[in-house]
Amino acid sequence: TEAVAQYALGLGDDALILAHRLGEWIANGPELEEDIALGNIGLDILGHARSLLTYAGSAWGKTEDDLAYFRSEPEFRCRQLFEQPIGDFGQTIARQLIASVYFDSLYRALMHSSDKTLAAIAAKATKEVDYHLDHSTQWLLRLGLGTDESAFRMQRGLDAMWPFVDELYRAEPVASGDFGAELAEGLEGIAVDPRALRAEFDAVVPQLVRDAGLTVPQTSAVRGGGRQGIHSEAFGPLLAEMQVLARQHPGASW
Amino acid sequence: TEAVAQYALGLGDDALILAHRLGEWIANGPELEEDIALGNIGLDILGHARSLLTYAGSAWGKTEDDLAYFRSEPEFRCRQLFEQPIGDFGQTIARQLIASVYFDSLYRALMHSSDKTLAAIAAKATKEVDYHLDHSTQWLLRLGLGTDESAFRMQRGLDAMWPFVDELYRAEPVASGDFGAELAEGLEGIAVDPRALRAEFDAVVPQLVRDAGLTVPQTSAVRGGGRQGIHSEAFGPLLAEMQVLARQHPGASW
Amino acid sequence: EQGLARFLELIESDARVEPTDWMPAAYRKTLVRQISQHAHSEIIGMQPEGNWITRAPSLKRKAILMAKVQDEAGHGLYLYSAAQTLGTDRDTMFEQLITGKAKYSSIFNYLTPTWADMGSIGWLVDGAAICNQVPLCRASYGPYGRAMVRICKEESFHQRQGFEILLSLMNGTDAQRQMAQESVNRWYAPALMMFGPPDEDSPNSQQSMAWKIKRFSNDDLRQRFVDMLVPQAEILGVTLPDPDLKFNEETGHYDFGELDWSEFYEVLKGNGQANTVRVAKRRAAHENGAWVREAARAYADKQAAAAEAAALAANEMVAA
Amino acid sequence: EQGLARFLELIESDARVEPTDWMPAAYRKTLVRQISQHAHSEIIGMQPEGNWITRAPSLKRKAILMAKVQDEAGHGLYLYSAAQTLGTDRDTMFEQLITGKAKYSSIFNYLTPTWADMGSIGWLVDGAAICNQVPLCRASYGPYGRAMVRICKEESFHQRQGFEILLSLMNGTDAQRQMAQESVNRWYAPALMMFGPPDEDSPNSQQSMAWKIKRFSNDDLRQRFVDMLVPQAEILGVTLPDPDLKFNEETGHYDFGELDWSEFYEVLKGNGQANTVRVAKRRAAHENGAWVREAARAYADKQAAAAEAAALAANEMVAA
Repeated sequence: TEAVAQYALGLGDDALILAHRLGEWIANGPELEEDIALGNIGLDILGHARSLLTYAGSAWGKTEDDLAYFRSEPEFRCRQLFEQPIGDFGQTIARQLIASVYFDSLYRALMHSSDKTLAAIAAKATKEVDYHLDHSTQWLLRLGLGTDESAFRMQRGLDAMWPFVDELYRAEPVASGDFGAELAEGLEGIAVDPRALRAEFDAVVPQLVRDAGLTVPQTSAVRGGGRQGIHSEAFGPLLAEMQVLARQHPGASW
Repeated sequence: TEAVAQYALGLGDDALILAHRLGEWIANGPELEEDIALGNIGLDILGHARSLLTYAGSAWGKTEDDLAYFRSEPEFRCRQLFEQPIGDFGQTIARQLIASVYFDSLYRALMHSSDKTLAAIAAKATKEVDYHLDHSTQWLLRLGLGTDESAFRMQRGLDAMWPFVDELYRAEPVASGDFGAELAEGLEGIAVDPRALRAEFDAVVPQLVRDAGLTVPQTSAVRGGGRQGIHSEAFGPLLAEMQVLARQHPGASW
Repeated sequence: EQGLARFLELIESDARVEPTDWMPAAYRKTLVRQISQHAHSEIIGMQPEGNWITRAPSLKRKAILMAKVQDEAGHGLYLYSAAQTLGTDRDTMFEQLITGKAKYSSIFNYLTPTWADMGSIGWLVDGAAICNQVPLCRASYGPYGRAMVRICKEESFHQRQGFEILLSLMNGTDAQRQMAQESVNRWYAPALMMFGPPDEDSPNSQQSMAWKIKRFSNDDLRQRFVDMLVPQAEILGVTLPDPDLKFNEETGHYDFGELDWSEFYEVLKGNGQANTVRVAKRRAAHENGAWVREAARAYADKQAAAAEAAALAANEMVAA
Repeated sequence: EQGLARFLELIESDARVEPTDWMPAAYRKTLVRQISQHAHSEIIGMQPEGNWITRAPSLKRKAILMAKVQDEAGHGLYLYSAAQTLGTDRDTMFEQLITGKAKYSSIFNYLTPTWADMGSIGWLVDGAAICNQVPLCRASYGPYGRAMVRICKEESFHQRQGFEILLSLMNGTDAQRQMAQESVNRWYAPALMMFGPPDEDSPNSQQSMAWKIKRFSNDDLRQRFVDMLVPQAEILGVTLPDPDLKFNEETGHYDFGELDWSEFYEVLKGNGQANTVRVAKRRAAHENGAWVREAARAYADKQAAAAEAAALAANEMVAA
């Protein structure tokens, strides 16, 4: 149905854009092991994106590539956390930590979706996200408890990403585009209401941050609106680069 | 003539791409005064680009915007120095120093071109480049003689940009696309042979670098080939971003 | 007491208060707050437009946009200078900005997702700024009034450029017209809110008006702005997104609908589209540039020390 | 002397030399040089392909490309491990790479201006690498040979992917076909030069062959590669840019034209398209990541100290 497709599109865009950002680390990592680790995480998440976009597109007769390469900025549905620049390694780890906690609870809940396809995608993703969460937790501790500089940078990374947390846990404005609405009709039992996942974030992440000797940021949240097509300023240039070749050759196969 | 237009196109592309890079500093400078200074330098150089591209385009019935926004990567003629990422402030100053010395001698010579338009563009540019050269020289000294960190970064900037110096002073492969060829027929008395300007660079820059307490880099030169449409890896993404909006609206006026 | 009498006399006679004149502490404090907020707004205001410099769709527009953002940095500098004459130094004010302690105009906490926003910012935001600022050219504090004269000249230039951007779009393709209208829809109400809350909710305004820092009330300025806007919108061919907007024959002004002040206060509280991001970006630029400023200071110190040593040596030679 | 006899016997009998075996200093040195150069090539080789990850034109291709570049980092790690068994540690080798002291394959000093280069690198560069590397799976030094087995398996996968990229382009639009042909034109000769200079100009090869590190001569491998390439080019429909290329009925091999070795030596000397840039980029990544590595070390030290303290405390409790 349209509502399911819209729901899958939003989740797919989140994964697509995060995977793109992780791809920017390749050949730039602080050590070879991290080139590999960040690449692997990016690949996993790109895999989630492809499954979700393929599923969303099936409702409209569109391929994953139609959706990834031939939509314009306001047609994208990713939440703004995923669009933020990679920054330094501390900033990347901060985002990855937030994202992994979110994906972890999301996919674990979505495994029980009455939609078989979504449940299967989530079941596969869950196992991978487990490793991602472990990776960013380890680095949070290493950086937070490592040196003065690393603690400073890890804190700065958290401060930069924290304002985007709230948006992750707002209601999905499915199809209707209605911000903060209840889960749209037709999605009961299918979609996960992100609001129900917030408690887990609050139970886990602030404690982790304190364990790493850091401070839970007190900054206010950005308004967000990624699911309505409202994107942050880093997104336009990202899209220009991501789509440039595909758009130079409309209709081509690769 | 075609040869003059090709010559102007090459010079115009150099200026266009450098101005674009300088534009990336806006709202990112180390202090407000530098936001203003780098912006002013960028604006001057964008002005040179516009004059040169407009002149080049007049031979082909094209506007400056046709040339800036609707050519593909191999059709651009900029030398690779100008494409390099802005890096940190040290890297930007290193490029700006090299570029200003080059532009300074180029435009002073081009003032005597028998082509009235080129001579007029050069005469105006010369005065502006004077200030640019002063700006980067001052910063070279400040950074080279300032702190250990600034000397390290300034040296790293010079090391990063030095491999691109050689290409600036190679013969202009006008029209024929012949690399290292003599000035093409029809350009005697019109164009400046960059090879004749190299001695000035060698007389000025290494001494400045030593005065700043730094080491003249010994790295080998990149092969270059910007004038033949061979560009470095940073150029593709730059172009994607620069052209994205214009290409989404072909034929539109702004 | 002599100082106060002299101060009141200056205010009374519409003369300028100068840095060396005595002034009430509250007057000084109000001015520092207002001028530094204005300076911060110029600095933060560079970002929403800076966002489009690398993607400007024509070289002419790119040059104009770069020049405009430059101008804003320049305005920031004049205003910091004006504030410094009141005894608060620039580093202190800048520190307040990048630590999120100081306010700046909420309008810059909106995002600029489309090129048309470069037009709307010029036409609506700079337009509102001018309505606000023209009276400030006569502000009772001399350095502030004089800075505003220079700034207003450039702002009106910027407003015209913004108008031109929208005009080109409205004369362009369907997609361009849509882009322009959609952008005006987003910026219209926030621009009207730039004049601040309705007069009855703006307690500080009275005192500022008495001191002749402020010359007109928020609602008066807002009305003036709307009256200016409507005929310009007609020329552009854009619709202003307010169904209640209509000419009132009796008052000779345009009536307009209620604004959503809860939105205004949300953004003010920090919950706008970009509040945290704007400050973080300027802070990052400042932090990343720390080594450059340190180098400049170290170099200047070394130069001064060398000059002193040379002077000493010269003296000794004379003495010898 | 006993060691030498045993070493020669191992070589003679096509058995593996293992890290604990005695080996001649020159054998060790040759191996360290060759293995570390190979490792460096994998690391630097990530860049020309990494250049297209953010612009890959389909999600499938993007995933494949990311995975491939990952594999290269992995190969670098195995190879550094193999070299470490010879007593040279990874930090030393990496330091040689980022200071420009160590060599890596010159092929990675060419630029990748078009997407088709992702195809050419896979088909031609990885193809040549496989021809070079398959015999190395039988290299006399055990850890090297075993690393190569794993690497070759992945490389042949990469070659097939490169072939597929070119095939899609050649089956595509005119613009895509042109892109593919132009790219093959650029990469063909450099790929042939990957086997090193002609045998008569390659004095070190003899010793390496005697030690069974190398198994075939440069020219033999190059011939084998060309023979493999021609039928694949026919399937693709691309023209190999060599007018002298033709089948020789007598030898059963393809004859091919003289290569421009002055080009090879220019790139080797450092004057290629990207020599300085490749090294600088890796160095920058390493320098920018220094704080991360330091943090990881500091954290590990603290953890170890804490564990030790806990163990001590436990002992004391037992003792008490």
